[in-house]
Amino acid sequence: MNEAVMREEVVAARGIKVAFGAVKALDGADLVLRAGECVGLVGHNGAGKSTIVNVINGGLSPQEGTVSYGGAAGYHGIAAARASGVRCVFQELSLCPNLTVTENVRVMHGDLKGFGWRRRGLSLVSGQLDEIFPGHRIDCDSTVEDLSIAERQMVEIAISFAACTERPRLVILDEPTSSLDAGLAAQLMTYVRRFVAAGGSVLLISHILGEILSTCDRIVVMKDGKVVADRPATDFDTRRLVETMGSVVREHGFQRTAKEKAREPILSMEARHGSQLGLQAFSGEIIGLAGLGGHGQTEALLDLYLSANSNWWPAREPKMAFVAGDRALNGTFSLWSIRRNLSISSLKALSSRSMVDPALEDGLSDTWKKRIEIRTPDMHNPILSLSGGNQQKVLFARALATTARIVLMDDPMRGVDVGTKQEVYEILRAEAAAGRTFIWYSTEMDEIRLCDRVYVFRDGAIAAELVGDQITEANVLAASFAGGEAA
Amino acid sequence: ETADKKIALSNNYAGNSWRQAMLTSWDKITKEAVSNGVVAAADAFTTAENQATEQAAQIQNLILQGYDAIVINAASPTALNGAVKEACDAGMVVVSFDGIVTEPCAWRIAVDFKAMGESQIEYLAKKMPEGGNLLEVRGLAGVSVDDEIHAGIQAGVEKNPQFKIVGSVNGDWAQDVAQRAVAGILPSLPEIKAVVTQGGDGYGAAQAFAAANRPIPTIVMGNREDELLWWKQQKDANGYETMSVSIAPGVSTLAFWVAQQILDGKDVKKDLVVPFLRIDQDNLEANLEKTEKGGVANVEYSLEDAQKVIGAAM
Amino acid sequence: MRLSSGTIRMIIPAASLAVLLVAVFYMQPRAMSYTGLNLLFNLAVPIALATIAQMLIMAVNDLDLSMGTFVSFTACVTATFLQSSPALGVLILLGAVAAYALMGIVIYVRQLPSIVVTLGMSFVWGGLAVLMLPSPGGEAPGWARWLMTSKPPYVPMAIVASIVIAVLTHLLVMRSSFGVLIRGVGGNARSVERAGWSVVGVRAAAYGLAGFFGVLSGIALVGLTTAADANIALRYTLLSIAGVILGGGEFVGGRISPIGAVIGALTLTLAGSFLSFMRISPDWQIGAQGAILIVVLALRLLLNRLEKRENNR
Amino acid sequence: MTATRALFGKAWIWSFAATALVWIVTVLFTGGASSVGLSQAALTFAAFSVIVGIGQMFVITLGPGNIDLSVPANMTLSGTLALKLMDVQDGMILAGLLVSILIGIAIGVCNFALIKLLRIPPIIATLSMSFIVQSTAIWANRGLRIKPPETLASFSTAYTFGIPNVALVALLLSFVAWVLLEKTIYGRWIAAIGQSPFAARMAGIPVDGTRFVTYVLCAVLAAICGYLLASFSGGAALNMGAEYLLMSIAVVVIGGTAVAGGNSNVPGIWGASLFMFLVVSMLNTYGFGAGIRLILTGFIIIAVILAAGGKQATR
Ligand SMILES: Nc1ncnc2c1ncn2[C@@H]1O[C@H](COP(=O)(O)OP(=O)(O)OP(=O)(O)O)[C@@H](O)[C@H]1O
Ligand SMILES: Nc1ncnc2c1ncn2[C@@H]1O[C@H](COP(=O)(O)OP(=O)(O)OP(=O)(O)O)[C@@H](O)[C@H]1O
Ligand SMILES: [Mg+2]
Ligand SMILES: [Mg+2]
Repeated sequence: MNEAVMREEVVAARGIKVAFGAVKALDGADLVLRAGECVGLVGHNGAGKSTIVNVINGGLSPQEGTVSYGGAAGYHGIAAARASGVRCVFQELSLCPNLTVTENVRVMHGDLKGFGWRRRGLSLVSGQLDEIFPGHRIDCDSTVEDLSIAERQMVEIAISFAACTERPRLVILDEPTSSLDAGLAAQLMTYVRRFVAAGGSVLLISHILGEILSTCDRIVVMKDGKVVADRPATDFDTRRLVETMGSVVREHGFQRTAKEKAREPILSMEARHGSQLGLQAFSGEIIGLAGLGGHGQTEALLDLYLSANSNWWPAREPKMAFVAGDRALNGTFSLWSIRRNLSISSLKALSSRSMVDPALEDGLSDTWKKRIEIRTPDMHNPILSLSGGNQQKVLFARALATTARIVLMDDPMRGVDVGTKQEVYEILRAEAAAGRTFIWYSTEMDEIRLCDRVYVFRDGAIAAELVGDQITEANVLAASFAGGEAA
Repeated sequence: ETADKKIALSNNYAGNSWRQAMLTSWDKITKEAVSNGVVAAADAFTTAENQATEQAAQIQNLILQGYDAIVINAASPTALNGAVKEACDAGMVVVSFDGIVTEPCAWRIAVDFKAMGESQIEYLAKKMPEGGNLLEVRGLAGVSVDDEIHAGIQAGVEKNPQFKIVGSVNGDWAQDVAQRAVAGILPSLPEIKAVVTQGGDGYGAAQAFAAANRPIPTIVMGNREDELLWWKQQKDANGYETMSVSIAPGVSTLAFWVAQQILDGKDVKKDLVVPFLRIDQDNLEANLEKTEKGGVANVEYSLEDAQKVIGAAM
Repeated sequence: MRLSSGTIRMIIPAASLAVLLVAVFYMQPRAMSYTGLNLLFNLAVPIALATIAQMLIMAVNDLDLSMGTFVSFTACVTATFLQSSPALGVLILLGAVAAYALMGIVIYVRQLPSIVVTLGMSFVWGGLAVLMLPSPGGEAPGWARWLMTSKPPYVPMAIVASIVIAVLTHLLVMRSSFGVLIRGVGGNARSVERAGWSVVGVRAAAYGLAGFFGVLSGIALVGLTTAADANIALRYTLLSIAGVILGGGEFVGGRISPIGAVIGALTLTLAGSFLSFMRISPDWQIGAQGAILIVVLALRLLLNRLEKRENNR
Repeated sequence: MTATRALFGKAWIWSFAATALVWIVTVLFTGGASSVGLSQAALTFAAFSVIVGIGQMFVITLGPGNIDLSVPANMTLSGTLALKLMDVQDGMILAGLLVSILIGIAIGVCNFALIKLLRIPPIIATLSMSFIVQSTAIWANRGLRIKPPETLASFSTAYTFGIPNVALVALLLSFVAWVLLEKTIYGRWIAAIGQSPFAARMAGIPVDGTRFVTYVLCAVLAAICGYLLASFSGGAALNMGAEYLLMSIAVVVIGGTAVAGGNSNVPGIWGASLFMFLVVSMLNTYGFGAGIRLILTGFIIIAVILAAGGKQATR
């Protein structure tokens, strides 16, 4: 404690209040970050984490409270924050998709200019990528839109840590691992420790409590716009952390339902990309798609979905529903209210003679607002007023509200807090018991373990099928790497 | 001797009945000439959009194709000068008509649009010496024909101060645009004695007056069949009197013959003038009969007519 | 080898231009000469400049419906003031560029749809042009005429000018660190702002540059035509948009290609010429222009297929 | 209080406010004498802009890049062929309308075929299509002007309770369009596609089918407008749609439809259509020359959009 006080203050935000209309996003929150420490920031969805990041970053002016950089109060704003060495990796990816990786470095680093900037930018970012994610395979001359979501996240992280003329003093990581698989996440955490050891400071926001506990020196817990705990990481364990956040810890006392394979599968996909294994799904099953990120799981889900849904004729009964993981790209309709975002897939059921019945629509949206606790005072508010995790919940509700027998999920828990995850798991189990089938791509081992059956993907093809007790971290990892280019 | 010569028509616009009549006349006369072996070819080219730049490109292509003469109805009197100069430099004969070009190396078969405007006022002055309020329907802003006819009308009004132009709208030489514009200004206008027009817009103006339940003034027509027909109906019903004036679409055939004569080595003056085609109360029926249903009153020229025009200018 | 999306954006328009050019040469061998090429392409130069201007606006996710009237306006200024009193002419043109920059600022600050603002401005430019030249006329300044009709050795002016425009704008928009910002604003304005840039400044610069290229287009046009009128370039609005698209650009997302845009402008001009080399009945000549555009774009699809780009999407 | 706030939150209110202002200024010129005549003329001519504008709005709602430039040629062909078919016989009026609609459907299908099968961006696909359609119209009757059947002509120029019949037709079509957009599943679908076609597809919307229907709908409305306009102005002319290219887009965007797609409104089109007619009438009435008139029109449009402000709602 004593040591921490002595350390230089990088950013201090005190008594911050921010309200969006009736929503108090921040209600007198304090956050002080010092050099040479890694601070974890946790809290439920909509607790105000991203908002305080925006305040520190200078993008949002608080209605009350002060922000000071390096101890000097008085000036605030994006320019001031950047001048004091504050860098930020935002929750929603914020690269320019039309630019190459190198060009994005130029956008993020104002001092990269003049003759030969391209060469310098390239060596800067590729060097930094090598340092954080050794063994990565990103071509820094490729356009960002050609990269996978995980690669984009890696690039953004690398750009933020890169030192063009001077090293960043504080790097804020808002859910940096939400799209990374376990291996990449571990690499990042290792680098964060090194960065901190060298005197930098990091603010890490994550819903994966394990990495917070193992990486951070100090943990700040937020709840409803207030800081409810600010203590050294050693004072916490998972259970205490979850309880401080205001959720109840539930045990993984989870019984897999043994499904007899004799019945007709309700869905099957041919073996592809040179694999011997195809994909089959039976009614009432939860099927996991595992493997390293970006090895064809999303493509498989998209293929399944697109082949089952006509692009020309409206389906009488939707066969499948889809929960997007990349919500900005293929999830939300940004001009619309939460209600409309939620109901769009179920309009058939909500209408008579093709006319949408507003009463039924309101009923549906109210039901789901309660059922998975979408934090908003009014479902008529625009979807973008929701926190990231809450937007994700709306997408979940959209799919579950349909009558589709099969639900495809593309890493749907990105950015969903622990408490809600537990609730969603419950819902999934109940729905599966009622005969719904889920096909679930996840980058988190905890979630893979919840599945009845797991297909492990490697290089676009299915490398292994694991059933029941075979589903262990060791087996999944083995299948993700083993075998080389055999198939 | 022009049997092996090729002539091209460069036309900037085909989107109204006047231009269609012009193309039809061209087609009719030149086909005959080609089959009689007077010239080797006489092809018509039209651009998609009424734009000088596009027509300039078209002329440049015609140069590449090696025509001996180009007959032009120009989108702009000046904007084609660059392309016309290039054609002349390539040794081609360039004859412009209706929409003429100012480039000195080209021949011009011009209609005195200013006189055409002035003649409208003169007619009105004779018909109603007491004068009165006029509504002017103009063409497309920024185009020379519009400016010249307008100048003529203005000169006429200056000479006959008993007339006063109380309203002026742009009808773009199209019935529906004229109708829209006149309908918009009409409610605010005092009693109108006559409407002076530029052609292609008289019927629209008449429609607008009828829709507004206003007494129909003397509307100067522009030789379109529907205008003449309406005039005839009014004339039969209540003795309506007016005049109709426009340039005859068949002037394209005159230009063709002039080009042929120049290629033949005849000495032709650079500036020729053709009279405009005027229809009056007494020859209305005769002209109406000659005019194709839905078309424009027309005069086509033969070689002899052309030689007469050339001779007159000498 | 995997081609980057940027390379493909350039290869496909270039290939369709080449195919069209071969077809023209086949139909009219005379075009395959110094003068022939000049005649085929010299009117593409002002279009290319207007297309670049439009491209800069589209780079920041806007659309300029006033491009045609703006070029007409600058052409009128060139043929009148710039010719008779150059100082005043330059001042007016500078004012026009400033008006463009201002337009960029107003659109951003007030969050207005660019389409409506430029639609309004198209009336304004058109009105100013009509006031300046109520009937066609004016005269090209001698230097503009000289520039556009000069005959450099070996390669005709039209080709030289197109290449110079393509290379310069490529360096400016695709290679310079400033061009990255313009495209970045189109790609993700929010992140550019978060990185500490003034988005409004970048947009003002993009609009100002567009105005500058619009001015160049007007000057080049008058240099070719020797005189101006108020309606001289109305068609450039659609042509410039079509040129950008044909060149592989997109309406949103800052995906543009200056070389592609110049090629697009050349292709559009050539498509028109191709038509006059085919003897079609006047009734169908207009329709044939449409058909040619369709064929050229269908060619694009074919080449796209060949590149197997379809699979990536 | 909240009611007025909600009202001013609507983008279309500004086009109506501007319309009212321009109307008053114009009527003041004659001390009020012209009010009825001007209103009737405005309603009549706004009606045509409204009909094509609605179709264009549906297409624009589909998202960036979606636009139909074949509207003018479509109007010309539909008017030309329908009048030719009817050949001044009253008995053929319905047949003529049917032909118009069929032409609209055909053009819409061709437009979408170019867009979908050949992957041509809509702006160029519909432009190319318009050239072909225009040629067809020229070929069909070489620009000759055929009169409409007497009954049809008098219907389209007559008034019911002082309101022009064409305006009533436009009102009816607007109402149908409003219901389609605001109340039906189809309306939701096009708005969703306009915001993100990919997200729409992943939400189970038949994206191509919806876009197809929308392009056909736009073409059919343009064709009906061509039919009405030809009947109203006493015959089809080859250039009769020319004005409606810019107009159809202008009334949509001035009316407050987000050009980025995904958001649209029908009342705004009425406001904008009346406004576009009245502005020209006002400037004509006050006797401005063409140059000044154009400049003022431009500034007034910009002033309206400045007053309406941006879409603050979508932060
Ligand atoms: N632009 C906005 N308009 C209205 N409300 C907003 C806006 N941005 C955030 N909010 C609200 O502020 C609250 C805090 O949001 P914030 O994004 O900070 O949550 P978070 O802690 O980051 O949650 P998550 O873990 O889901 O990312 C939420 O209730 C959210 O709905
Ligand atoms: N129950 C409600 N509580 C609060 N505001 C409401 C409620 N119902 C409607 N409103 C508000 O009234 C206005 C019009 O309501 P309407 O039901 O037409 O919504 P809308 O415009 O269709 O949009 P959305 O359904 O996306 O909110 C909207 O601004 C909406 O936010
Ligand atoms: Mg957040
Ligand atoms: Mg989150």
